Amino acid sequence: MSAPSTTRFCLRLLRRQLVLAVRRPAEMGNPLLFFAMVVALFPLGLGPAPEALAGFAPGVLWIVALLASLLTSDNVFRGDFDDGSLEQLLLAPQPLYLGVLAYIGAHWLVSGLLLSLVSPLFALMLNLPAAAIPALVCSLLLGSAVLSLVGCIGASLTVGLRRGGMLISLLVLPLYVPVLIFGSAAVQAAVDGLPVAPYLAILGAMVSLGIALAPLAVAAGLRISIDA
Amino acid sequence: MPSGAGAPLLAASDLCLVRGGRELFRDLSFDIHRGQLWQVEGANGAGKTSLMRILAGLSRYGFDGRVQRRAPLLYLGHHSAVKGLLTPRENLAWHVSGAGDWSDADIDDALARVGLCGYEDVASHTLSAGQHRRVNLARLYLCRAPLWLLDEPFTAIDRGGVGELEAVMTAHVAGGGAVVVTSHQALQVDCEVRSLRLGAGGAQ
Amino acid sequence: MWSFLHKLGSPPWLYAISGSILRWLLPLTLLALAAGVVWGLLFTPPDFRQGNSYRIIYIHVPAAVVALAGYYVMATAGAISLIWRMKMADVAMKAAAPVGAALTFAALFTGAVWGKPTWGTYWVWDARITSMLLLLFLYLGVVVLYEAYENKEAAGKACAVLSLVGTVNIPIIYKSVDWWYSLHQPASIKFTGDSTIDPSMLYPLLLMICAFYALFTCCLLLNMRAELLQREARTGWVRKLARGGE
Amino acid sequence: MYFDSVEAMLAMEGHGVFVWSAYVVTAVVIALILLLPLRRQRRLLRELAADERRARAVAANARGSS
Repeated sequence: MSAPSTTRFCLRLLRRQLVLAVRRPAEMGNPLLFFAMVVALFPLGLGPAPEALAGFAPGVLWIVALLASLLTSDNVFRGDFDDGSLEQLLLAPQPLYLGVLAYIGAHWLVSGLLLSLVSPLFALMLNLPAAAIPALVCSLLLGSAVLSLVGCIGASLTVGLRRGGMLISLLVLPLYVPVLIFGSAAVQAAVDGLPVAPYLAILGAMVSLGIALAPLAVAAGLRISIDA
Repeated sequence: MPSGAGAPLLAASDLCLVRGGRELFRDLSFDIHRGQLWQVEGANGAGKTSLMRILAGLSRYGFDGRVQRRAPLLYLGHHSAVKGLLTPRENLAWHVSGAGDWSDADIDDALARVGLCGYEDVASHTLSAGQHRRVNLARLYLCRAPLWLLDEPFTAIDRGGVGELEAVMTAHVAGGGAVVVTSHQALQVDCEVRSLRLGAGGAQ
Repeated sequence: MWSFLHKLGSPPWLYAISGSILRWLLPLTLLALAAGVVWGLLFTPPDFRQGNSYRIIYIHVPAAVVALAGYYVMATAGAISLIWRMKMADVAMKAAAPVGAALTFAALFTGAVWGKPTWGTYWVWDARITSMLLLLFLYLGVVVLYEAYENKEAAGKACAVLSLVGTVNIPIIYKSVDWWYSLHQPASIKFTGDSTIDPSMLYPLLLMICAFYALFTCCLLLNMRAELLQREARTGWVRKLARGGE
Repeated sequence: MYFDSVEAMLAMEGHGVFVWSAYVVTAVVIALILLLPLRRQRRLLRELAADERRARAVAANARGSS
């Protein structure tokens, strides 16, 4: 009956978050729907010429994925803040660092992973060459993990504020820039027939750095938000 | 266990809190030992909840003084921490406080004791506010933390529930635990109740 | 040393000492700024390639240098306030954000105006300009977050966390933007090749950089004083100050 | 001095508009970041002084009536 080991506790949290997400399937589908709709806006705004669309596709797909991830990260802690679960999480004897990592992991699984998996569909709609699609999926898989890590920092700092939605984008978007640059560059490199691995390696380095540091910032942010 | 034996579970020294230019309490020092039941009293806005959050360690700045916590604690705040989308059983099994690793039988037993027998597997959002509260109180039967910090535990609880809750608190204190409770009503317990009155220029 | 640190944590002492520092630093700063401007505008020869438009360098470069340094001042203060829970560091961090944002804006504006006669366009997505723009966004994020919190103590802590996150990110952002620019840079224009600068142009530039650092310090202290008054409004020393006038 | 006349100084061989606008905007920015905190400080002090006076008047009234 002693406190569960840290690993068990984190897996338990991860499972809890995933069950919560699965029980609200509509909310899980929202980012995908957002992705689809915004991608559909680009041909309407830029014109339907296939070559032009293909030229913009790497950047467009990455920017839309980034926005979709950003919009969902606002909700990572909000529900738990409102019903008092977050207080209990902060009082848990296990290190908050790992608990937070479980939340971020769950967010990545329901937003980043799903977005990466459906992105080939939208890539084809935007005439992205088929050869670049594996690079798109891989870069999104890695990059969206960074987006989740950084987005959760913003979420932890704004969770106590009523008007979080707009604020979180102002805080987080400048921090997304490196991911956007290297993510879209990876896809562009694949389009041009250049090697993609270096970009993916850099994205991987960002993920490692993010996993090492972001949970610290999130934990500090949550303690501050709970105390405000 | 005799009250006051050994090192205190929690030692607060020189706590002082100012909110919005008003001093809620100052130079508040007390030790909470095993076998003690403390009731924090005071009018609305006297700083009861703030004090509880300071004791629990949720408030980390904005006050002066020191709090030393030497034992695991259980904190029940105003919010029930019950997720509407999870069943009561899941709520307890995956509780974010990470306090225990309980079997299904333990959880069913605890839920039965707070009067939620038969509600183990319905979605919590179909339950009433009082039942949410009871799900949260089921943690008292599961948790082995020696120190309980209960902030207004009687809210939304019917009269029978209040009696049971008082019985649990008495049993916990008799078993060598300690309880700090904020409440406006007098406690009907057969053990000594230490009172901590906030307001009117400090604790008495 | 400890007693000095202890004093640094005391609002009335800080208020008094910043007042006496400002009494000589502020006039000196304004004098240095005026001298630097006159020197740079009127007494230096024009650049042989850019003509007179290069004179913008005397405000553009100092503003950019100090704006970037200001972020690190802010982040350092934030770290101190988080680690040692020093309230005055909190105040300093809050005071640095708007000043840094204003200087970043000045650097961006002068850069854009300088760009028109030199490159024929107000805005180019050059690596340095883009990085400055992102720096401005980072500063504004801190300002906006601070204003969003009602509890100013929590606001200070939250901004400290944000500015530390920004500090880790700034080198990454700079490197990635640099790299991004080299990827997209058209071969025909190149601004990054630094030519050696003539001493007659260098000395006024150095003077202006020093003056901007002093200006940053002055603004920081002024902001801190105002913030101190607001936060400590109910304490005895502020009341005494208010009674006595100043 | 490098320039021969005030006109030459203002014109700066065609670059005057850019140079002077950059300097003017920077001057405005500097003035703002110096004056805004000063104004805030002065206003705070004035409000606090008014608070003090009001409190003293209330205290005097209370003493007078009792």
